[in-house]
Amino acid sequence: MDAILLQILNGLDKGSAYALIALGLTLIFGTLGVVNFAHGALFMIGAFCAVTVQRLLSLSYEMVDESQKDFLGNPLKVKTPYVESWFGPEIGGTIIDWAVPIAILFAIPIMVLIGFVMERGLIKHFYKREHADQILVTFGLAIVLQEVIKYFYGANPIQTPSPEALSGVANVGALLGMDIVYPVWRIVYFFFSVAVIGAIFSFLQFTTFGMVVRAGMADRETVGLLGINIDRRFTIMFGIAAAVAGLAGVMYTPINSPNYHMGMDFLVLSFVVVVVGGMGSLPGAVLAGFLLGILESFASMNEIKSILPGIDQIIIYVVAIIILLTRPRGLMGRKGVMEE
Amino acid sequence: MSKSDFSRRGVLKTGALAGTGLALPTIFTASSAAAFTNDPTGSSVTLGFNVPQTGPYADEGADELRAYRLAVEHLNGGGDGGMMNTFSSKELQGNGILGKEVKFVTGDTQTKSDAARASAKSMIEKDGAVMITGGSSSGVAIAVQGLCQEAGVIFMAGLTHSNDTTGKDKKANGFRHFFNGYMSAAALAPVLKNLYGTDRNAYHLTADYTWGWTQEESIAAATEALGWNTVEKVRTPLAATDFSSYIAPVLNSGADVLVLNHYGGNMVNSLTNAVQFGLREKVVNGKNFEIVVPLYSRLMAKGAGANVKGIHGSTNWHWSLQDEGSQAFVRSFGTKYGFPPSQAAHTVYCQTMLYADAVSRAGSFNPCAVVEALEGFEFDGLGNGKTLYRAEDHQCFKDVLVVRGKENPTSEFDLLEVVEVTPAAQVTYPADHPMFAGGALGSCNPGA
Amino acid sequence: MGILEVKNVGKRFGGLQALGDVNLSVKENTVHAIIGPNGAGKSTLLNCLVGKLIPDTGSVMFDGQSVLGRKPFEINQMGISRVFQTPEIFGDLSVLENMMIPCFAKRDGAFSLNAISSVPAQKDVLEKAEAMLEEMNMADKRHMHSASLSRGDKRRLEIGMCLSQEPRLLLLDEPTAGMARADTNNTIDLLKEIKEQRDITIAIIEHDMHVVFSLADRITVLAQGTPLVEDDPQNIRGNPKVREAYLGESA
Amino acid sequence: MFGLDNKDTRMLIIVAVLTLFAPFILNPFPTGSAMAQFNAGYPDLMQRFVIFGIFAIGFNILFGLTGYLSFGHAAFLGVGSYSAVWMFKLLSMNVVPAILLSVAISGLFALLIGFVSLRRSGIYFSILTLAFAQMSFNLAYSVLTPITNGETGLQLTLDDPRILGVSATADGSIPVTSLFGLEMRSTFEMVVGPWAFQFNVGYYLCALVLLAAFYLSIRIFRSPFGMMLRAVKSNQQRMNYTGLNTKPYTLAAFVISGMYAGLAGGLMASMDPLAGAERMQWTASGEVVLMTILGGAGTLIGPVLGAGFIKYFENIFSKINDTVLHNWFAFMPDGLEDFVVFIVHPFIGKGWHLTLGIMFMLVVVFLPGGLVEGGQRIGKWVKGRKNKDDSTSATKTPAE
Repeated sequence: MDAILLQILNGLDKGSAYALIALGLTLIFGTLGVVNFAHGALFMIGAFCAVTVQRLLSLSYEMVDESQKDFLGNPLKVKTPYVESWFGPEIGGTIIDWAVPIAILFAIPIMVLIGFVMERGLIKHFYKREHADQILVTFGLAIVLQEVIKYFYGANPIQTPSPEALSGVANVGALLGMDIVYPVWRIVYFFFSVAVIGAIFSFLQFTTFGMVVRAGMADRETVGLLGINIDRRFTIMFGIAAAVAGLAGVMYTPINSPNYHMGMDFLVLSFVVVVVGGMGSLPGAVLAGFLLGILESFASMNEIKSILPGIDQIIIYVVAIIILLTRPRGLMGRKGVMEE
Repeated sequence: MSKSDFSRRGVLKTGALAGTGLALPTIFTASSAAAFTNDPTGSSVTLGFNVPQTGPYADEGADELRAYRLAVEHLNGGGDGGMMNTFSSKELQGNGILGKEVKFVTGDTQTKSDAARASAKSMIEKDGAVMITGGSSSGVAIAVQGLCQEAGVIFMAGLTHSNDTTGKDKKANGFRHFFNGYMSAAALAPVLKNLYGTDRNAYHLTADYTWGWTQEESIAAATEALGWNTVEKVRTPLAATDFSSYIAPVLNSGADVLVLNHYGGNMVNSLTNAVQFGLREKVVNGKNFEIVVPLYSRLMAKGAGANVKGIHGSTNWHWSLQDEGSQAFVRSFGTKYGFPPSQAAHTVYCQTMLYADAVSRAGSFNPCAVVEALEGFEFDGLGNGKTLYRAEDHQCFKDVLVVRGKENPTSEFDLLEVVEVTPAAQVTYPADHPMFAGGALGSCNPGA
Repeated sequence: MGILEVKNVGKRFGGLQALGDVNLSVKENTVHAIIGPNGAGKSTLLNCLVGKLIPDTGSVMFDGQSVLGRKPFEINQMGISRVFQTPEIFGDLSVLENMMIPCFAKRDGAFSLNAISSVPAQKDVLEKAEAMLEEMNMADKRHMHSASLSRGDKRRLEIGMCLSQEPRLLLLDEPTAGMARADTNNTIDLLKEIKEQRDITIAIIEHDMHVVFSLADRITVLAQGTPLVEDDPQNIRGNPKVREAYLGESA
Repeated sequence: MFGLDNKDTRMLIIVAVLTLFAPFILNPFPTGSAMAQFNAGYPDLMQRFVIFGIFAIGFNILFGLTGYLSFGHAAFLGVGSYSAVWMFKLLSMNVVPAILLSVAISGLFALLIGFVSLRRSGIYFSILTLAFAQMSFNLAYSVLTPITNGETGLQLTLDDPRILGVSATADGSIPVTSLFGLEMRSTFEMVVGPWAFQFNVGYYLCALVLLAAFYLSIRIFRSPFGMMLRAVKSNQQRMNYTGLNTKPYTLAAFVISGMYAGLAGGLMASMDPLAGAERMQWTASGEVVLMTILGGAGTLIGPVLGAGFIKYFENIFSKINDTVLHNWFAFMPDGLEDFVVFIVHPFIGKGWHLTLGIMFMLVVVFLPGGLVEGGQRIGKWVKGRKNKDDSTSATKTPAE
């Protein structure tokens, strides 16, 4: 029982990352009708925003310490971060420790800007082109982005830990009288995702801007005929989608050390999530994200693997195939979206 | 009709004889000119450095390339000579190999067996490489080793840890300096026994491909021999990035040791996840929960950051070793590049030196002569103590390091500390050990 | 007994009864028009005839055989060709190629793995397609990219494509919708010509009364999913029920 | 000639000349010269050019004609390779049965996957094929290791049965692949002055197969069947209402292109008897998409050009390292040399992916018709200039 609850919890936690990425992907597809293969790269860039902030905060000056030796036997150059010398080791240390949450503030403007540039500079020329062309050009962009990151940050994963206060585990089962421990940061991630998803939905639901965008998603031409400049709003939506992907990436860094190809690792998966949820359906993307997270968690249990060897390798694809064959519009998609 | 399989260098000579201008097509007979593939007839010899330059192991590949450049520099008489000065064999004079200047070509394996073979083939067919070396994964090493056997050139494996490289997939033309899964297990077992006792329950998470399996098999066998119980062996997909769903069941499994048979990005993520789940603070059956990473790599450990602290594993070599050879190598590498070399860099440097030395001792680049010179070769001074290149399987037998993640690192390179140097005798196994059974070396192939 | 017999056909979409209880009989070699206000169920009925929709109740017989449950291509092979509201042609292909495809469909059936012989070697198909282009007065445009044709020409091409299959029943779905007056008149002339020169039955769904009364031999008026009345054009013109339900609002 | 019109015959002859004289064409620089780095005329790469050319030609029959974008075609190539290697292991080292089997098995595999995937179109079809291919790859890498030898790739060993051949040669080696005794790896060398040209048996086998495959693809493009496939791409609705069943057309195209992929896989294994699972990964499928688009989807020769282009990049560009760069720019003053190397450095050697990504984006953005369109534009431009100078100049149809 504990094991099952733990896997459900784990599934929700995994699913929250999938849901966030798929949400951004769906926003772009739903509003702009563009299949964005570079979305995983945006997630990756978000993660590297966190790495960059961590590096910036740990910028150090060097002092030669004669008492210690480095690996060549020369006097050791001791590095002290500037923030520590400015604010004292304690506060400075705390600031560095909180690099990842601080990176959120940094990532939002950066990601929105990247989104704008991407949309205005590239994507907008592809609205009228075939989906295949969109896939290809964004795929090319994804390669370029990840190679650029690799050039500056190398290929190995870079550790970006969570703040000391938010690492460790919490006993989430205590309320139920059970012993279920779970990492604090993962719980934070889950609630963070829920908050971001909630924010996006309320934004679309309760603001005029959101209403226009939703109307545009439903029928772009009509909204255009009403004299509303839908394009500009869509550009902003692209920026928001990029920011959502970026935030998902920033917060993900303590869970897994980021590397340059993490975007590609998530790319196929996020498309499967979107398709399972239904192309263009925001609630579908969220639902499918959580659902696939939970299914993946269960598939990796040894009890299940002993019955179906290798099921954890293919579960995502099996689900995608079953959904596409039995219900091509996905769990919550509108009928007719891209069915022809 | 005559044929020559892979010979270009030899052709050059004939080409020169035929003279410039419109020469008659020279169809070349193997017997008349080249006794073996890519016989270097000019004033230089070309070596092929085939390492991952793209993909997840690109950083290790880059470090290997640095070591190769350094080795070439030393062989050609540049730099401070590095481990050439401490090497027990004194054949190498710093005048290239057999007086020929050493040149090299590089290629990208992409950590894919196909791409690695394509790259190696181009080195052999186009650039006239007489020896191929490199690689940062076992699949690639085995694939390229097979190719070199067919082509008739020597393969000096880089970082490859699978038992199969010198086990069921061993080849006469291939040599491995790096240690393997069995040796990791043999070196770790006594240390684990001292540290954690004989009454332990181990839970294995294993990367679901050949290398993972052989390591899991080796470690499980060694720890079970100590009296440990293996609770569960779980295979994880290579493509997995988040291991939480594999780690979560460990919590309530009753296991008190987690063995992570992962490497590279898998290792970084699974270890990070395991620490996140509080496994290191956990107490099971009245004992502290422990995590073991049998194959450690400093470059990778960096990605896991503070999570490696206090976690044990094994490694082929570490820059903090105090023997003469290691110090010489660290000095020349560190001076040139500004940071200490990785174990991958060390093993490929040694391989290059060993090859050059074998050619010098044999007096020929002929692969069969090189094989003969390397087989059963005993040497010292390359950082691992007294070492034997065993004739039966072309595996080096040397001391293995058991290391631990350092609690208080003084620099970004100072992540691991050596806990124990397990002597070679303790990790040596008979050539017909069942874990290495099933293949044959075959006979050396000089090509041509 | 007509060539097309629709009996008691009903179709429901969720809460909406799109077709109530439709009975329709189209006599061979006549032009039968189906008219009705928006939402009367004309398109639903048409889709039931060509296999795009399957009615919930009733039967559709073509030349004594049921079409229900057959796929559109099978129904087409039985001898029913359809012209769409917006011309559906192969925009990426040349005009001549467009015309050849139905000729191949007629000759080789629904599928033929004719992958080795070259297109120009298919003399019979080529001749037939050329002849049909001639008949449609489009021979001079044969090498044009069909997407660049004018709307009227696209319509001619589509009708020509349907005719080249020698169908026994031609279904036209508002063939003049959105057309300029001149194009509409051309289309009417073309259809009249077809009616006179060929052994063909035509069923036409139309909004434009001018078109209907110029062509139809028989008219069925559909309202709210059921046939209101079926009669000759002159009687329909004078029928007060029809005026009230339909003509009144469009007049 | 051969039942083709003049234009197609000319194109076939051009391709034939290019492939048959490739050892000369690809080795324009004297061996040992600084530019020899750019020579591509060695057997392995030449084989890859034509093998991936075959793969891309096949892919183009599906994508170029019907517009169905498969993201899983590498799976068929992989299956073809595995079949061929198994044939070498079990039957004999003759390449003919191996290639035949690989074509047949991948055809069957394509029939199965196509039958299911073609129930959907557009991006759903792409995702379905992607899902199938990724499943194949994941399973081949792990649980199917007994059949595929997983990570290492399936390779020959000394104890394979090879019932119609020998397990090991007299000198204890694994026998090599051959065509009725003619060894695939045999290379004839021709030395003309400072140039060395290599004529490899395996390459010429591949080249002949490529010509046959190319010829067949021309026939398919020009056949009624090919016209139907283009009609499928253009308007499926009209197809259905013209009495044509689109399913078997698309399925036939899918199976044919799957068999082309299997043929390529079989040839690859015949040239180098190893089949790695990475051949089936989705990025490998992406690669053939890139080749086809880069060259020009829907054109006859485009995919071959694209394949050559990408393989050239992968094999030649990736080998240019800093040492080589410094050699090239050694004539410059030191500071400038370092600067130039610094600028070029990110794009060559290990940066070849970056260059490829940039080129690819440029092509998709500016040349939707791929390199062929680029060629046509240049052709038109040249023609335009020529016409200005000389109004009687002969019109030359740009190669499609």
